[in-house]
Amino acid sequence: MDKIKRQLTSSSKATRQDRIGKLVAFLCTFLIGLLVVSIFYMVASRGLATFFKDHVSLWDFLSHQNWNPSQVGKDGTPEVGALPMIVGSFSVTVLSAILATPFAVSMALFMTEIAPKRGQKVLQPVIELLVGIPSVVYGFVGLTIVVPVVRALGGGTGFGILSGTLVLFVMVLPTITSMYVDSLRSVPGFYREAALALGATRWQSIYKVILRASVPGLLTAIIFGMARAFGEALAVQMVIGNASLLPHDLISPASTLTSVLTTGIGNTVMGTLPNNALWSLALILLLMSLAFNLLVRVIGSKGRLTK
Amino acid sequence: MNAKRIDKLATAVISLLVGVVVLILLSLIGYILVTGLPHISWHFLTSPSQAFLKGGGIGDQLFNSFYLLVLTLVISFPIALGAGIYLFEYAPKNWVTNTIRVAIEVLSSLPSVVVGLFGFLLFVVEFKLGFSILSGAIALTFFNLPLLTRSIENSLTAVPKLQREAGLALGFSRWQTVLGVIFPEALPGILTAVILSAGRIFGEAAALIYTAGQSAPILNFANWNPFSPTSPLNPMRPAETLAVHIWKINSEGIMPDASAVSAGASAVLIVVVLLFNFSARWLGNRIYRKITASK
Amino acid sequence: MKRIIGVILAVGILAVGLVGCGTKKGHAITIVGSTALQPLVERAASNYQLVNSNVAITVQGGGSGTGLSQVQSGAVTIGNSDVFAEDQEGIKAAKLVDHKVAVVGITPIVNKKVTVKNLTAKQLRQIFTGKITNWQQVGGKKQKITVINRSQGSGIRNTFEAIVLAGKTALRSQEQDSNGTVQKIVAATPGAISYTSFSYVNDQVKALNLNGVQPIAANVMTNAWPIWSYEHMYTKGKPDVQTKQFLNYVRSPKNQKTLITDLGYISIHDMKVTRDYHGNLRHK
Amino acid sequence: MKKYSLTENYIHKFDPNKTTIGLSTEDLQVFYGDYHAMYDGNLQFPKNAITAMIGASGSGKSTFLRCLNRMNDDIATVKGKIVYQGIDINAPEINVYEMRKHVGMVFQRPNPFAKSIFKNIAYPLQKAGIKSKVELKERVEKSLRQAALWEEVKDDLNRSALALSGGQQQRLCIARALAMNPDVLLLDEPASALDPISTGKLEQALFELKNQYMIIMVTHSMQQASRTSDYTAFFHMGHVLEFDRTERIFTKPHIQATEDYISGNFG
Repeated sequence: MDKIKRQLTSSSKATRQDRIGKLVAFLCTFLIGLLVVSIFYMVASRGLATFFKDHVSLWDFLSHQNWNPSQVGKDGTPEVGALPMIVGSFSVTVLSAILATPFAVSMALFMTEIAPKRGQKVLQPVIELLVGIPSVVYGFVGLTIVVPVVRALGGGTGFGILSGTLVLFVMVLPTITSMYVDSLRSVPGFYREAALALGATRWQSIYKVILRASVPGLLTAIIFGMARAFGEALAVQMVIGNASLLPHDLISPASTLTSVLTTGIGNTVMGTLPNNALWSLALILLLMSLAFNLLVRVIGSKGRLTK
Repeated sequence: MNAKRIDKLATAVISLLVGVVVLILLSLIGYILVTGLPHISWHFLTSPSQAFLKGGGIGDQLFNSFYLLVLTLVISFPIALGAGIYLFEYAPKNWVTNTIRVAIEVLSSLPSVVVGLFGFLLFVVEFKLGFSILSGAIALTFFNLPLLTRSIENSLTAVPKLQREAGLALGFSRWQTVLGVIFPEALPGILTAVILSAGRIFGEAAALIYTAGQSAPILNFANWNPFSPTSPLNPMRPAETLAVHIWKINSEGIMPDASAVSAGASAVLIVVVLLFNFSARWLGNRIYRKITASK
Repeated sequence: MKRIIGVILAVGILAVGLVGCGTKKGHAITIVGSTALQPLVERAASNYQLVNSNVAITVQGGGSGTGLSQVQSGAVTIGNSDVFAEDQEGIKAAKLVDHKVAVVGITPIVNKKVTVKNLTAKQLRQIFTGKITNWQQVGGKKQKITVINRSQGSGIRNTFEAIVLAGKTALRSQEQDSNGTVQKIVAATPGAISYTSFSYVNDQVKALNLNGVQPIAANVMTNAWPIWSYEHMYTKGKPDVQTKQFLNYVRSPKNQKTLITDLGYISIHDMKVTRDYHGNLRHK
Repeated sequence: MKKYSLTENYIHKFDPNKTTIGLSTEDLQVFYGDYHAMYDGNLQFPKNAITAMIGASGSGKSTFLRCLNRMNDDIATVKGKIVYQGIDINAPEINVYEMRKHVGMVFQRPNPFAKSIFKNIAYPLQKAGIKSKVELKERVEKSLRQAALWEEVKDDLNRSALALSGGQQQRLCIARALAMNPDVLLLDEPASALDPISTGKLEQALFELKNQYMIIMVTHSMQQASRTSDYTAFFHMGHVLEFDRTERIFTKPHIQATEDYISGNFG
């Protein structure tokens, strides 16, 4: 009796192991958290210096169109108007997501509804390969194929938002597709069976039942795709033209936050205004990435409520 | 139009769009291979690169890429596994856990150039690791951790809950259950995730430019003492990887055959990524079959 | 299973151990900065190490700004730069010692289909400030001019603007940050004009004469071709013995004659003029 | 649905001098967040007997069962006492991992590990500290015999357990639980996923086990309860309405709700 009591109330090898395991696992997670916090701190401390140390007004930064941080503009403040980059980044991001969505939806439907076995076998590697192709190679192909084609069709130099969009389209496609496939798979099978049993055609069951049930999943997938597009640097930089001009059409050179950041960072000196201004761009990138993720969470929780 | 015809039409449209995507991929890969494969030879794969002469190879860069990959996985896999297990098994459902999840997602969508600069400031400059494979591996770890953690957690979650209960009901601790019961069953998924992430690491350039550096000092492949500066194994030496090399010759290359080297190197990169993908699939299936013993 | 985890852990610990012991023996020189100068210094370093095996030299790019700020902060031994430290905002030039190691000539390049062969300095300025927008205005075919500038803050752009634009602001246009990319884009874009260092001129693009002067090394030496700049290697204060020896090696007549010219730079010993950071010329 | 009084109940009390009680609960209450899923469970389970727990879906019988070896800890708040060998095993200081070695459990759906048949049983034993190969072999064989599976699998113990049929898998799970030498065996609808023949074999196995183990079983099948069990508890809306000898419950229940449920006039 007492032996059992002792056995049941004292810790054993298993509990000790569990405690250590939990601690180690927690430390790993904590490390990742710490990493994010320190990246945030570094980017924010430098990015905010533009406003607090160099006294650039936030509004000017977001709304002015002249980007030339090493020079002082007519009004006596440094020319750090990030509007062209912000517009450029948003344009390529939104356009590539819009372009990619029908393709991604088709791919996902093909893999889950139309030809689950064959589609899965063929398209899964397709998606993974598209993810696996390095962005340097995308940029290289963009420069040698996409830009000349755009130039031939649309005129201009071929560099610009359209080229950027086309390259990003291929890059975000796998992200959107694979995430949407996951959410289609989570639509319970009886939805389909119920619709088909009522005499609906496959398309009717897809359109009226499955697509509707998976709208939150699709939105989430698109936003993750946009997050990827927003942060992409090398490939876009090679095809967008890097002109800090407010884009007025799709085929004239424009720039994105990442492209200005990557090209400029090596030419500036730490702690100076031109360098801080670039970090401010990085801060925008970081905040946008945060915003995208929070948006996904909001959609996710809304989606659960309506289910 | 009746429902049946709409159904046919919709199927046709979907198939068409799918066909377009497959075509894009095939022509992408085809283009890269067709322009690149003719330049690939044994000499190209094994000899060091040339800065301004014809006939340079990519031997050192190829080795660097693999070495960096191995180091990165050695550092990032245990951490990602730990974090994945924590999030799967131990994390309480509260705002702290939610914040950590958001943080991981944010880290995964961070532009790699920002990660690279962070690695540069912290490890290259602050911790005085210099431009080195180790700095590069740490930077790539940052870049790799969120994705790997998420896929490990997903693979663990994909194992039926019943298995977890089976373990617990037999008096296993949670740790034993995760490691002894769930992890082996999630292994195919985890392996696939690791290999796919390996493909991404292999192709990453932006995060490495400021950490592992963009020069490849001449290596002496007869010297395997990891402390010697010319040894391939020395983790403290700077190392230009294949992807960085492609980026560099496209931007500043002055060798007369720069475009050929670039095309050849791109083709090699793609072939390696292809190999990773197929081996991931093959290995995953094999292990799955082995543990389920299905034919 | 346990064994696998054990192996992974062991390798991890080994890797960490290597960090501890990996600190270099012998004398280490770290050089960071200008990507344009990188191939030259890299090659010089590996030649130098063949004879002086006790010195370990690491050469990296990262850009002139990075080079100057890192050498200023003491994180690296030498900062490579395309620009005078005096011209770089945030750098206290007085603390740095300049070692000029080469001269690089810069030339306007155009797409091969552009028929124009020569531009006056004024025309070139007007093209880059956006006053002239069609090749017809400078005697060519009727075709729009596509200006491709270089990245803001880059050494080559600073030099070009200081010499060609004479204080005027360039028009806002496409920008590229590297010689190689610019060369490719100009080769592929009809009516395009940009500028690169001499060594990036190949059969894909056409270099223009300026005021009838050809962009060749001989003309740079006499300043007949005015668009050129120094390549600098900066040290913080006076260099130590080992670093000084390496710098001397880079500047030695033998090295200057072979390596520097092989890579398309111009030897400092061949220059008949010197220029300071204000742009004042002095004949030797 | 008919309304039944939730306060009117009949719980048989054992005479402690005649019957040994293996496990008992005192005021067991379960909450899922704010939802009160189980009220005042007060039951005594005699040793060497099979107790069946019946009731409609959502009546709380599975919840109750899972509390008995603390499988609900992660998802619910469990209040009250569970007394085993004079110890409250619902107390926070209890080492649940050790406790579960005394109170084993088999689930509704078979859940063998993705390992060989032999390993399925040997692996938990190894984890529990048994190293000798000989002993492992003996224990595997013994438990497989107890679960009436030995004859079917003795020739290919190295085959993957996932290749077995559903009924075999479930018996393997029982064998796996038995190998740990528990006192109490909890079965959560063990036959619900099985065909009649497998169910028959399973019930046969259970019948032979009750001499050594105390078995508590949730079941949806009235026949199964009446065929195999010695005692039956009837659950309704989170309350235990009736608990008595199985013959009594199935012939002359004390409560109207029980009678309706058994005769199929329920709801």
